[in-house]
Amino acid sequence: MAVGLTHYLIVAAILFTLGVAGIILNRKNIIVILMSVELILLAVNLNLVAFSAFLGDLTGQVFGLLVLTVAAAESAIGLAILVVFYRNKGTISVEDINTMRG
Amino acid sequence: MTDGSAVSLWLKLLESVVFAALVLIYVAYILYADRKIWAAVQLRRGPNVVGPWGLLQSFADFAKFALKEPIIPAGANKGVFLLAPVVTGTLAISAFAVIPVNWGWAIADLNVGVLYLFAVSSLGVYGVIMAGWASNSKYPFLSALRSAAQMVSYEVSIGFVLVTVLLCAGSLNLTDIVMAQNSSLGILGWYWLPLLPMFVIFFISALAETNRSPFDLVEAESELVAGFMTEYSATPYVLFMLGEYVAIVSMCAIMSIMFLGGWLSPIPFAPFTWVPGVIWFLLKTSFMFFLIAMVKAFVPRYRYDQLMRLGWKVFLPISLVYVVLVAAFLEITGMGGQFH
Amino acid sequence: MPGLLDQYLPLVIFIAVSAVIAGALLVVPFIVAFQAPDPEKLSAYECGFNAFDDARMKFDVRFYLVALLFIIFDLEVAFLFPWAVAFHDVGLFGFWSMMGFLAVLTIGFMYEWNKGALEWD
Amino acid sequence: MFGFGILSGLIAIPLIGVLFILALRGDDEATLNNARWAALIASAVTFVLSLVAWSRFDTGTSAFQLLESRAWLGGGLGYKLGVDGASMPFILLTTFLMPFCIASAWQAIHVRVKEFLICFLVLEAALIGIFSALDIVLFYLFFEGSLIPMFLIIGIWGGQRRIYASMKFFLYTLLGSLLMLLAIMKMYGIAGTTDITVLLHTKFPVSLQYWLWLAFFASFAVKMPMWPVHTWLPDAHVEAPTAGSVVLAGILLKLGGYGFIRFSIPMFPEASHYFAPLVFALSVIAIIYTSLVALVQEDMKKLIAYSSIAHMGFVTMGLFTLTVQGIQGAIFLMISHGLVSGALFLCVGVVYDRLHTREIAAYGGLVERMPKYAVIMLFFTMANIGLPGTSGFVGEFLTMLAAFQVNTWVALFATFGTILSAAYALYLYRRVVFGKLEKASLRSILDLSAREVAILAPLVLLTLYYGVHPQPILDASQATVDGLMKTITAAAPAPVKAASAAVMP
Amino acid sequence: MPVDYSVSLVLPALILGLGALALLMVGAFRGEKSAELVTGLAIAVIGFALLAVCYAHKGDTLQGYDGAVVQDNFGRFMQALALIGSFATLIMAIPFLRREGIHKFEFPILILLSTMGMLVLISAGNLITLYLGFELMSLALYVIAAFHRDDVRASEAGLKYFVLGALSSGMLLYGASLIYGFAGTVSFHGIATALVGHQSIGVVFGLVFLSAGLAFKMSTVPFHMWTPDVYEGAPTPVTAFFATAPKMAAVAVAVRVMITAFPGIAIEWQQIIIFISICSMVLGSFAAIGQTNFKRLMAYSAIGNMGFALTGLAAGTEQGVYGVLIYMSAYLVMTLGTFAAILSMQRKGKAVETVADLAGLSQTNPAMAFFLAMIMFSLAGVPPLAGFFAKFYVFQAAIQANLYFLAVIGVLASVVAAFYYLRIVKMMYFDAPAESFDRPDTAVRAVLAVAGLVMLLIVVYPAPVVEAAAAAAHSLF
Repeated sequence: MAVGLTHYLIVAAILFTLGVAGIILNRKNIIVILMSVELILLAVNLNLVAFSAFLGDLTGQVFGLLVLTVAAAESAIGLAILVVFYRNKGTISVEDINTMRG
Repeated sequence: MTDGSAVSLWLKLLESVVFAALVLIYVAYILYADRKIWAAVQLRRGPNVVGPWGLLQSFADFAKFALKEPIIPAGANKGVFLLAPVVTGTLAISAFAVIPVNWGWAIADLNVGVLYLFAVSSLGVYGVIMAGWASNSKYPFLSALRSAAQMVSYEVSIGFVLVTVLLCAGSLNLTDIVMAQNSSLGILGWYWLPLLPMFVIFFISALAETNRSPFDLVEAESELVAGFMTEYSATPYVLFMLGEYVAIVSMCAIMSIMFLGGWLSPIPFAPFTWVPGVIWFLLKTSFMFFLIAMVKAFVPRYRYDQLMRLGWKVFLPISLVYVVLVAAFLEITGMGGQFH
Repeated sequence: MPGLLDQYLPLVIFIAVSAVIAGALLVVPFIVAFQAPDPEKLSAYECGFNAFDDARMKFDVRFYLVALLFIIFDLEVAFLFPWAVAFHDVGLFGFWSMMGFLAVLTIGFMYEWNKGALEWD
Repeated sequence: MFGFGILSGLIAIPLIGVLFILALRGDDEATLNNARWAALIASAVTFVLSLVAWSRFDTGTSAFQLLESRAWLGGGLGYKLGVDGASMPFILLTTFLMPFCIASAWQAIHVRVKEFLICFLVLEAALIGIFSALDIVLFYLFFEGSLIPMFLIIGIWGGQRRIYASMKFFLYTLLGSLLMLLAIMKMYGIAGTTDITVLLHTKFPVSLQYWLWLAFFASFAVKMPMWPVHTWLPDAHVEAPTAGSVVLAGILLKLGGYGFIRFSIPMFPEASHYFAPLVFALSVIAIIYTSLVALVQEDMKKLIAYSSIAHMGFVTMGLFTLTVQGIQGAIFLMISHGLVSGALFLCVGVVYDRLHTREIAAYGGLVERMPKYAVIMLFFTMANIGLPGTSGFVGEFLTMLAAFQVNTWVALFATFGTILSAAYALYLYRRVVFGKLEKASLRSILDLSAREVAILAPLVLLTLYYGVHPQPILDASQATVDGLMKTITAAAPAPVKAASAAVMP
Repeated sequence: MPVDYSVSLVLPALILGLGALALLMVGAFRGEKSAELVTGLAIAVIGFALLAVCYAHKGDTLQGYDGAVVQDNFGRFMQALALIGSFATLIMAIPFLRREGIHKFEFPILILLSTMGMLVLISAGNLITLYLGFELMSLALYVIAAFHRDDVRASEAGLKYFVLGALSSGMLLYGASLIYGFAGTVSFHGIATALVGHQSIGVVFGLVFLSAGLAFKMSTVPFHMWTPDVYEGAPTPVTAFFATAPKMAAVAVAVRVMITAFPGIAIEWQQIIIFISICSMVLGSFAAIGQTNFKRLMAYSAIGNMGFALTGLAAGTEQGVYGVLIYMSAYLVMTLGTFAAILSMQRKGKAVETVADLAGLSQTNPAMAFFLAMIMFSLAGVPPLAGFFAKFYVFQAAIQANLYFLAVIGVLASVVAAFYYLRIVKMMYFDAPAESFDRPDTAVRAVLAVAGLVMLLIVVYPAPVVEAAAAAAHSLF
């Protein structure tokens, strides 16, 4: 079976869905959310690279590289905020993000 | 799949097995050499019982470990606990896949070889973290953290050092990098000379990256017992030790390729060029290891804060500046980048 | 695409071989060695004391910091690699772009330094 | 004057008064008196200036006069002012009533006096703007802008339930007018300009007219107010301070009627014909239903408020007869009602200032202690009923006359309404003024002061004057209404055309 | 076309970036006590950037960096708005931060960086620039949200904002990747060309995801969830910043993408925008009614307002864009004014935030009450204030595009919304006075007064805004 563009897209779509589901459905740990975010970005990169190869156009790979960078910065900031939150609240459970309601 | 490609596949497999075996044997003697050198410095004899001059010591050690009782602590996460040494061992050996020991003598002559090496050595952290976490014991845990921090800290300067080499060579292919150093100047045309500070930094960083003395803090017996390996025994322990030495050897090999012209002869004319490249390569790699072993013998262990300071406050700025200098120099002179 | 994969096939084979070697090494003592576990042997090592709480405890936030710094700098390296390889193709504009990039990086680095993020004690 | 015309001047003078009051510092009685005088003078000057405008006004033409126009927002939206026979009387009414409002609040309002005066002057400016705007967006701007000061007037200086009343007032009117705004936008889209003079000559597709008409109707019906969207008015009236009620009844209620004359009828004549029966129905219901409701009111202001709704029923009825008499009668009725209901509220304010209650039951036998008051109150009650000789009679008579020509049944019901209005007005008068003075609180009540007389007397005179000599107002609007009739007739379906041809002189 | 690398094309962003870096060094070497100095300089930097926006390449439409950057009137208009937002919030922030003891020199620098991201975002000419600008803006915003790091609410707000923000940028990115793949290019003009006569379901899919990402930053339904919490939790100057500048950028880029890149599938995106717009207007109006916290109320108000603004975009015409521009200008001024008022709400050095605290303000502080009332009426869309024109132009565009349903819903929503704006006026004017507030700082009062006056003056002298907006809208078509 030849691996074509569609397959890459499907895998990426699955990864993306898993990432989104991980953020929305996850009720336990905020770290999982951070990981889900990374998963989403990974799916995007897979898309970009697959398209880039398919189209024979380098733009997608450049885009992918930039996404990687931003993903790193994002996770760095995410972790930092998480640490701040943890210091204030003493937990990183998703259920405890509840000071404000309404 | 055609027959031809099937045959080549089997051939490749055979090649791989043989190469891996050779690497392991080489590492076994490196281990032996390490102990001998250390002993010599301390005016001891070192291993000398098993085999002639103790040459089979490493194999005997292995056999002993293989027969030891493997222990998995009750509180450990069993799967991860066992996976960790496998990861460490596999990654360490895998690094050799792209190392060219002679012109065209590489298992996979990747056009992004440097990236591959960089990636594999970065992944090395995983084995450590997994081991430390899965052990569910305080010493391994703390030392895993320390070790991880240490490894990633020096990873950065290694990266910058590699960039300077890449700037000069203009390729990510290791063979290309070696060939870029091939000039009529011989040993003087290799990158160690123009990039001497980088070479030194790489050398020291390699020590830190592989948790090698004087940066073997994770195994600082007085503080952390045996580091992340505390809870390991038998061959899982061997895998860590082996992984460490394989990683050191691969660092030596990388240094040979990046800075010492790989398989090139130091003196670019006959009869030296008649010597097979692989010999030169082995010699260079072994020389690098000799240096490393000497460092272990000479230099006292660093404190952790000193280690981090060295990485972040000394190496990083220097290598950053050097990247700029090299780039500026190349931009002005228009030199470098033979492969474009 | 096939050409590309051909180049990577040996790599895969070699990694598989290494994995097999490592796996074999791991398995050996479980097959050949004598095993007699008891609770003392299986408890975590704590310099002779009994372990009194879970080992996965809080740890110093500086480890996070190092991790964060690493992520940032490692990515800069990831940018530098292709730049270095294509150094002669990107021309003067490419050169100055990267110099600008490194300048930003350096400024960030100096900020960290001044804020004491690089101090370990 | 500064490159602006007289109409801009009319708008500007109250605002200058505002600036002057804003500049006053301190809260002592002297300062407050200065502020009062400033406001009074500003409004008086405005009135004088409006008389000047009136003197320059040519009643012989239906065209817009005293025009001024400048670029404003671009894209066809300009700052354009002008008046015609339909708006000039309202401007005069506004400028005329304002000084009385301010004077009536001289003592009644003693908290946050400056704000009160500012609100009134801003309101005056907005009202003049409404009547003189010749750009529909500018019109809307003033139309809605007048809500803000009125909202504050009711909300700050109102009675017990002032917050409820002010909110209700604001939201009701806002909802109506926003729908109108959508229609305005559509018209802008079709005509490419918001200039009313151009829009008046734009033929809107008939199918679209229905929607536009309904949207405008939503706004004006609330403003009128017509049954069933009238419910804000009694609340607003009851809670508003006296001066607020005067403005509300005297001028704000006329905005709806003015809107019908200015927009709905001339711009959507086909739709106006089409919807006239609807308006008749609503008007008749309003006249009879609200009159009945007025009968049972225990609160003087509420009673007058319902009476106002009933009178506005006459106005809408008159307007949508789409005849000269009807429209002229409606204009006249609005002016007259502005005077009369304003005066009635002032009368209520007089006793409210003394007793601080508007309960009818709290009064009785006032004639014994307050003969002057009784006379004036009687006069305005009669004017409210529409006694011949007062201005109220002319308007009601004209509208009913027109209604008879168009639809006898409507006229019949309307007549019934006048009877009812006599009933509730006289009933009110009897309960408040006649009877025995029994309540202890009334024993020491004082008759009208000189200031109060000064306020009420001009109203009496004017009501009387227009009652016997209605010609000035009729003349003023004659040309405009004739112009209006041309549009209406052109758009009328065949049978109606014949009918109006028959009644046209 | 030769690639234009002219620095002047990105001059404003460059000024901000270099300024931020320089100030970072100033702060790093002079230590914590330099906060005041750095903030002052940052304000100056923003001022310079504003000048650059206003005067560099005035009136021209230029492309640079291989189409990655576009300089046109539209961009300059929105950039100016974003810069004004940052400028004003930074001015107002100083006293607040000083009082709360969280005045660090990083704050202005983060604002600068975030604003730089906005400028990049606004002038984006392809998906990559869009994404980078978007992230540069967001990353700084995440940190700013959690800036008060010892405060539970602030850190929670930051975390929430981060998580949802990361999700949204992931969605945006996924959409961008699909668009890139199916259109074969990342440049907006290229996409537009690729879509001519060639409908691709993949691109539509991508567009949906892209809109989701943008909707998040605009805080429109269904991606509004973060708004109330972040508005409430973050320190007030931060909230003020969130409510102003990033919204300008997000709306700007939404308009630019939709109009320049997807004219070929206008039907599809108009439906999306209409949906977002209606939901936001309705939710923003109704949910705000029950709010007692002023900042939270403003969050719902922001949701509603974005819905109104998008009404103009839904029309998809030049007139619609013009409406959006006017709306955003008015919204910016109104929001700045409102937050100036919120920043002034403090008793004995402690900030209070509930609507009830405003009771009787007209007697304790008539000037503040007056200006705030002006702004509230304006928000309610009552003429003759600026908010009315804003609504007028967007609804006008919707009507022109025959989107009657949208316009009617909008009108109804604005009446509902008027209710809670009026409630604030009612508090201030009708209720018995509560304890008076401390005397607000000069800067805050100035912003409030200027905002209030602009509300009024825009009626008298609308020409500058109106003409600039018209030129800006025209440059997109």
